[in-house]
Amino acid sequence: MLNTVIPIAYALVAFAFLFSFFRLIVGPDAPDRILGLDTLYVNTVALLVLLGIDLGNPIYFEAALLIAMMGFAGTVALCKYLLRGDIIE
Amino acid sequence: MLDILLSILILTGSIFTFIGSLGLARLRDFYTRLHGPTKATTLGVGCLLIASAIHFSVDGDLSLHEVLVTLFLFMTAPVSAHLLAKAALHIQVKSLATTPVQEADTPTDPA
Amino acid sequence: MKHLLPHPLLTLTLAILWLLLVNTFSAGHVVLGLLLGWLIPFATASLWPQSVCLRNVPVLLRYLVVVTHDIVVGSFRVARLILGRPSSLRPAFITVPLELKTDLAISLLANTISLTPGTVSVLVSADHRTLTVHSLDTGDAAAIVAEIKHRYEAPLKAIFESC
Amino acid sequence: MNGLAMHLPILPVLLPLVAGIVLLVLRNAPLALQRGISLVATAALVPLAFALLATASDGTQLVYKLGNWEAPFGIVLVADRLAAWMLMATALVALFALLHALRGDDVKGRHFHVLYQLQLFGLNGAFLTGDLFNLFVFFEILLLASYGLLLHGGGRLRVKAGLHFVVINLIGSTLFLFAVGTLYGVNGTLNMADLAVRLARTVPENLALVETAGLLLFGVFALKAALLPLHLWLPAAYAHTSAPVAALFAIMTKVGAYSILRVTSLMFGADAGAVANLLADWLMPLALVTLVAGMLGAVAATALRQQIAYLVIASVGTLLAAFALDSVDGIAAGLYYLPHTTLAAAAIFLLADPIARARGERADRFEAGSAMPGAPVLGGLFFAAAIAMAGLPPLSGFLGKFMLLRAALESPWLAWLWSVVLVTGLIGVIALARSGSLLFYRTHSTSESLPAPHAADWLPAAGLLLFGLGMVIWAGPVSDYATATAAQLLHPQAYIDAVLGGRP
Amino acid sequence: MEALIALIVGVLTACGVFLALRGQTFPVVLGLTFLSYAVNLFLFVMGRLAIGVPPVINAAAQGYTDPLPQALVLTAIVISFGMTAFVIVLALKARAELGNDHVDGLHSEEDAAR
Amino acid sequence: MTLFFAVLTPFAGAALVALASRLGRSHAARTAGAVTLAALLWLAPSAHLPFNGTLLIQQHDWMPALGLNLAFRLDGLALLFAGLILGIGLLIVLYARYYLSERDSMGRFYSYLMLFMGSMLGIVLSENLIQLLVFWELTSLSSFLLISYWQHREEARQGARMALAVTGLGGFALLGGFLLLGHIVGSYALSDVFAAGDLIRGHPLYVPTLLLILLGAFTKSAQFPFHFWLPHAMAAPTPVSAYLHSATMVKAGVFLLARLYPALSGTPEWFWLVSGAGLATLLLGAYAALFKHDLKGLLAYSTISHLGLITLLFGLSTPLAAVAGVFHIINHATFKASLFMAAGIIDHEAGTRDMRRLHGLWKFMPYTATLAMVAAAAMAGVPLLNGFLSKEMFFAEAAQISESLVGGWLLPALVTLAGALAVAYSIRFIHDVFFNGEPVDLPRMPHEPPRWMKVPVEILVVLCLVVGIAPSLTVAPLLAAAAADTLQAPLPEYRLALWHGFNQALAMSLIALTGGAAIYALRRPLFALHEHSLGRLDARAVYNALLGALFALSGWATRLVDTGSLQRQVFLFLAAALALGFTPWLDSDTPLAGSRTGLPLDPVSLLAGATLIIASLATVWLHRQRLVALITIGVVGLVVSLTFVKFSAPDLALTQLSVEVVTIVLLLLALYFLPQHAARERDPGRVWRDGAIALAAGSGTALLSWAVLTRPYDTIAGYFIDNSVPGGGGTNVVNVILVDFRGYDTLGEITVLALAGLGIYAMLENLRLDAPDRDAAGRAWNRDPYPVIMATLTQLLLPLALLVAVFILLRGHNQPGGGFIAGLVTAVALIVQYLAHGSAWMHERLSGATQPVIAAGLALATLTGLASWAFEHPFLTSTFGHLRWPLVGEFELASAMAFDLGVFLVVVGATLLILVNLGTLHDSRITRKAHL
Ligand code: NA
Ligand code: NA
Repeated sequence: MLNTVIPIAYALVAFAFLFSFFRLIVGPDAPDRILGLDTLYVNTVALLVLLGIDLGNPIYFEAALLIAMMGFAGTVALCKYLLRGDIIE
Repeated sequence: MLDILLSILILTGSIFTFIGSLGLARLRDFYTRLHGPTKATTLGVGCLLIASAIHFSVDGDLSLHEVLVTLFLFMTAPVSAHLLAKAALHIQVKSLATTPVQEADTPTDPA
Repeated sequence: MKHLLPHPLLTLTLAILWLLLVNTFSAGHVVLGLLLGWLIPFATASLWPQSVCLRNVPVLLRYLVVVTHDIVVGSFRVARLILGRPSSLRPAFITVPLELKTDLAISLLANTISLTPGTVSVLVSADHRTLTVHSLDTGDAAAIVAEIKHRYEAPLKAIFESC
Repeated sequence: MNGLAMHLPILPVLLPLVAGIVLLVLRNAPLALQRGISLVATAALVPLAFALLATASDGTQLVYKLGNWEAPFGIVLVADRLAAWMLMATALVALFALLHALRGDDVKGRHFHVLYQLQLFGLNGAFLTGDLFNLFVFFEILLLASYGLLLHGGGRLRVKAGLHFVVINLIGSTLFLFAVGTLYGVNGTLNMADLAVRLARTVPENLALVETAGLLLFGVFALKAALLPLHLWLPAAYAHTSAPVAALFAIMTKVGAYSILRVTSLMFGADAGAVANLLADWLMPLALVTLVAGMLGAVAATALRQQIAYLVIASVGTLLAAFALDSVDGIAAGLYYLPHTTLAAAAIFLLADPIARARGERADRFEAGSAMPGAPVLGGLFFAAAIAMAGLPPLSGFLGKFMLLRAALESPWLAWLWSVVLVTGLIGVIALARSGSLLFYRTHSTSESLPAPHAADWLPAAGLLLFGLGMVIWAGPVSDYATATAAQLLHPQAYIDAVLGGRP
Repeated sequence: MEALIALIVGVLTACGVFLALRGQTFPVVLGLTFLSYAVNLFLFVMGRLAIGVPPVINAAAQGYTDPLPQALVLTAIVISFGMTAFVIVLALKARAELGNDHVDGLHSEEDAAR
Repeated sequence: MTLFFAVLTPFAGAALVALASRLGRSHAARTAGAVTLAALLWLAPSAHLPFNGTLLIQQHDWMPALGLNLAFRLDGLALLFAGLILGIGLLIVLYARYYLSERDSMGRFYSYLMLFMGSMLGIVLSENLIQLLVFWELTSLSSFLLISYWQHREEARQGARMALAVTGLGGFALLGGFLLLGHIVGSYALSDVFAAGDLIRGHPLYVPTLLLILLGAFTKSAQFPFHFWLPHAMAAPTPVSAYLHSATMVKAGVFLLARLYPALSGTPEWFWLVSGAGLATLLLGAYAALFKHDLKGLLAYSTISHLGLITLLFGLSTPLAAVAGVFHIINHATFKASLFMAAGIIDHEAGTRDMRRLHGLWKFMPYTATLAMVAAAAMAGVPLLNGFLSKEMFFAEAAQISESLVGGWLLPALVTLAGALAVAYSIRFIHDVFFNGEPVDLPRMPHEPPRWMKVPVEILVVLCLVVGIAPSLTVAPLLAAAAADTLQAPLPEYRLALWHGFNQALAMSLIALTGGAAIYALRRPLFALHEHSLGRLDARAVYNALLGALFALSGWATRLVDTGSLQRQVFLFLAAALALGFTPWLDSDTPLAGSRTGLPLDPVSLLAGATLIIASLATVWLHRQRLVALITIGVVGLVVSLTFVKFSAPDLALTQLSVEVVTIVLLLLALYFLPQHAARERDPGRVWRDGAIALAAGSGTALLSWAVLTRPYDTIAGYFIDNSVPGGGGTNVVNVILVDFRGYDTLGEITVLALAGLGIYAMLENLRLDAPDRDAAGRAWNRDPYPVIMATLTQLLLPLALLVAVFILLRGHNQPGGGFIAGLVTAVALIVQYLAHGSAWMHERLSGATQPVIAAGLALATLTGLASWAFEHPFLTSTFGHLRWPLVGEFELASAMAFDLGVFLVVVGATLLILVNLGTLHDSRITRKAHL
């Protein structure tokens, strides 16, 4: 069962990845692109979790954790830039 | 049995992930697009993480550290969304709804 | 005691999180978790505004259940909206007057709103009196405001602003 | 061996590192203390280098296994004749440049002494390492330290030169990694001795691949050595930085030259089977063109430091022409010439500083001016330094040139090398005579009154020149050492055996 | 898969090279970043491609990929991070000292128009 | 050692003189005299040896392996020259004491003079050719100083540089020549060279050797066409001219001809080259001398002419001619030195050297006039004076040789013409200056010079007379010894006497004397003719044109290459790299692809790859919209991290992810101060060119990757996997490599990071940039710097992030993670706090002292490495063990963990140092010192 579900899941997450990337490239405004990047990060977390289950190796967990953290930091910095220019003031 | 539970979780998770991003691609203004990733995607990844936790817990040792990522995502996704919306309001991106008065341009934190 | 253990709740939380992280519940890690749970707040104490006032743990637990439920339901609803005709959406900005006073409570409310059905917190007014929310599909704005106030703001006020 | 003696090969690396750390800790300590520590640490490199020279002089190749891991698995330091030689040149230049810096250049920006010590850490580490990737790491250390030192004090031209220097070197580092990566991808090892063994056994299916890697590596080293057409970073960088830094930088191009020599002799030398003599077609023409371009630049220069910078390029050409001869005599000539040109360039950079100050607003530009205070001493030292740079007798440059020309007698490049070296030698004399007379000969009466230079302003330069003189007086033993070093390099089997302990 | 990776390395290099050849500091910095991606990836795959065999010793492991390039790339990433940081700040310094963001301190049309 | 000390004495004397000059003006002169005498004294004990035909060679090892030893030789020729150098040198020392004025620095003059004297002495006493060359070049250098002694005069500076350039040319040629000679002979020792004459002359390299050596000799001796420097060297003070251009500098060239005569002469090449140059110089010099109005100019061209004469004699290659050559060297030295000194006296007393103004000085300085007239007569070759004797020998040899040549009458005719010209300019010197009416407009009223200024002239003039009258009683033994050692063969039959009977030579002399008188009588029409013809030719103009061309070419070539453009540099480097990288494949049998089977391509990887490629291209395409470019490059970094994950490198993925975000933050910080959008390319052609380079480079690395990836390889990696646990105590092999197997790399790597931080810190000092108050679209910034939701919730995240950092740090040895990643996580966690609260808020709460953290990290890593010394293990040797603690249980401790903690600290410190300082760049409210 898992063997059929996982490829489907991969495909769904891959499409999610694609959509986010589409928004990132197309924009039109900077917030759209940042949102695209942020979602791309979250999609990546999903991808990594799937990979972990697929390969039966828990070693990808830290990467997922870090992507979640770093994605957030990046989004905060980008938004702050749009709002204030000077991100650390 | 466990296989079925896992499969459901994985499928649900990936479908929500998919839908969240689909909204991002499909909806027509920034503010509506913001909703998909904030909710659906977050939940989707949450489901996948729970699936992972179950998957690795049955192999032997209890594996609950995925909870942490879930927690983290649930704490940060709204903040990201808030900041994005604030930025969008600031640079006045196109909106389907009437945007509120720019009262935020007065500092909220006098410090 | 206050100086030696500035945030006992945080200490406990961190210890538990540590155990989650290491995926091991051995005695060694319990000790290490508690140690870190004590050390980290100690080291970052200055970055904390004031000790968090936390009452009404049952309310808190119930609140968590409600929110979790709403997240799941909300996600389904948003999914349906996304899969539906985009042009049929009725997006709107809604202003929610706030009774909450503390930053923490306001922030948690904003977070909750963003995670739950069809709404995203957009702005907190300069005086912290109102919260602007973007709603994806707005039927009755007043109903949404009422639900927010009743379902989330009230418990948060009970939990964080009753001491 | 026990005690510190056992750790001799790593002491020249660790000493500046520890000194750098201590200086960082004491960054707010009294200036005198910081200077004292920096000076003691730098001065101590001289006896350390001497100890290594003494040890290596009988042909011993000390191998220091870091972390006690056997080569090729761990990183090893190899202190052979060549490494000791480079360490000595570095130590001397560093000591005198630092003495000059203590006159005030060190307080014009932050962290001068920390950067200086870490620069030495990088240099010494690069000369000692026996591992190709580790060489990359130490290249980066010495580069980053040099970026800091180059920019020390700031200023428009300095910043522009620094930006160019940094960017081009970053691209160079990228190329380095491509080359190292390819070598690893084909040979599965990083230790240079092990690479030598494996490269010699290269099968035809892999030949062009490892040759590409070798040549890319050469490209990187050529950039560091400022070989034409990769020399453009040097004139601005050297001309616009502070005097002690420019003096210390005199050794920086030699890192590139050293690496070319080390890598080609060890990994792509005559014994390297299918990849033997990889650079045979490249090095000599490039070296000669570099020599010509450097000399023409020296003629075209409009200010002293710019001129010296171009002379440094010319000296790189001379040096690599010697190495390109690929014979014991040729490499020996290069190895004799190397410390000479380093010391001489450093001396004249140090000298340019008090000269520029004594000339007031004309600074070091080639414009005739009024009489300068301290002209006899500064002029005399400049004359000596110019003689050294031009390769005229009686200073060491002449002997280096003599050895080079002599070594070329048996080479097919004889006619080219002789023509270029002799003609550029003359051009150099003409250029330096012009600059000397423009700088020192008063043409109008004094208008601005400037303070006479303090003895400490020119003593470090004089000290460097004295070492150049020493290289003449003791030319016999010095050139014998250079010859023995060259012989050691051309027979890398001993190096390989020492590193790999006879392992196949 | 190998061809895809080779293609990626090539594209990253090409983008890096093109940007590094631009006249303003910012694209040059981007170009250097691209080049470091390219070379890090290159160095990494020199240990060949292998899926699901991370070099973490484990009784259940089916094998291990070559760990050495990974260690090298880690070092290279850190170094290029330091270098990138340095060059970014240097670009700012140049902006302050030279008055514009051209790598040679030349005034671009935009600066001239200001 | 005596010869060595004789040479060394003047060098040491130069320093001594400089010191003595501080005591007073005459002290310098006295010291210089004493030094000269001392040098003579060193030679005195051996001076008798050459007369016995004994050769003295003294040798000391210098660079024996290269055949370069300190070797000195005293034979007849050397003794003759040493005598001239020191003897005339002594007279010059005396003369200069009175010649130099109060404004001239005595110390400097005598110092230079001593340097020059020592160099000359070195040349003539050298046994080793290379050593000879060393002194040869030293004469060029010291003469540069002497000629430019009056440095405030433009012509002095120019003259000195010209002399240096021309003699420098010769010096380099000579170096080549000597090297070839040494190569042919197998030794640089003169004795060996003499013994190998036939070998040399028969060697295929003979002609290049000869050409190079002659170039050296001719430039030094001012032979045509290198003669032009000499008249310009007259800008030197007259004592210098008297010394350099009579007995020493210019004589070095003819000395060399004499010295190498046994080795090189006797071939047609030698004959034609040497005598041809000599003859041309002889005639040209004599002709030009006649038309010079400057007294010293006349003497300068006369010197050129006489040097031509000597050269011609050596070129004739007969033993007698060589004897005559040696003899004329002596004679010319004496009369020319005295003439220069006389000219100097005239200049000194009358204030000018222009013969159009100097007339009738006999009335004012009859004594000096007498001396000058005798010397000039010697120069003209008047009987009873030394010049006559050698000139007679010269004429005789010229006549003799002509018998064996086709068109042989030409040589005697030409040398007679030269003799006549010499007579004419000598008459001019005497008649114009001392007679010929009244002086014209002299700056000073001339009178006799001080007593001691005349003494050197008197001595030399007496010598001219004595030698001229009684040669066999005076000069004969010395000439014999010198000539014999020149020839390195038995002397030919010759007789030094005033009267050889009425022969062809005497006839030529008579013709020359009368012809010379006639030419002088016809001088006015000749001068006019000269002005309109040859007078316009100027070798110096050619020299200047050549030099101008050199400077123009240099400037052009240098500016052509070095435009100061970074883009140019980068382009060249990439082009070079491409050339280097592609060359091995041009004619190679190496196949591009190897035999290894690869992995199958899966759709997700393809999608990720496509994403990466599109994002990369988008970054390039949109790089002028800088924020967008940042976002797209973020995607690139993300996919690169994913690649690491996919191919089993979790550590790399973690590192790449963290670095990525920090880099983006860094770029955002920078972007604030940089223009938001950039102008379009000015040159669209450049885009195509760069595109082509980019495509080539991309293809190159792609093909390289493909080539390696499709090949099998044999790696040392197995060792790390096998030894990671037993040897390094960790299961994460990558981490064990980093902190143990290759911990030294990591130590270097964190040093780089520390250096980056410190360098940036140093750079930022005093850096102030204007903070833009609007964004690219012209909107004012949002007025809410710290949105409350962000501020509050990130506070909650900090402990969690730190916990994760500790987790990653502690497990790094066994699971993916480690100090570096943990450091970045910590830094990012703190940076988010900075983003949320601002630096002022943070600095109120956190000490923010990052430099001590960096120092502590570096120190910890280094000390961990050093700890192994205590156990007599090399630096960085690690250890690990298992500890049991009650309650906690067993856990592992490895020294590598301390090392990793050091890494952690450096990363945290450096990253924060960079980001925080950059963040507060324009903020003057915060005193920066407080948080560093
Ligand atoms: Na170790
Ligand atoms: Na590392």
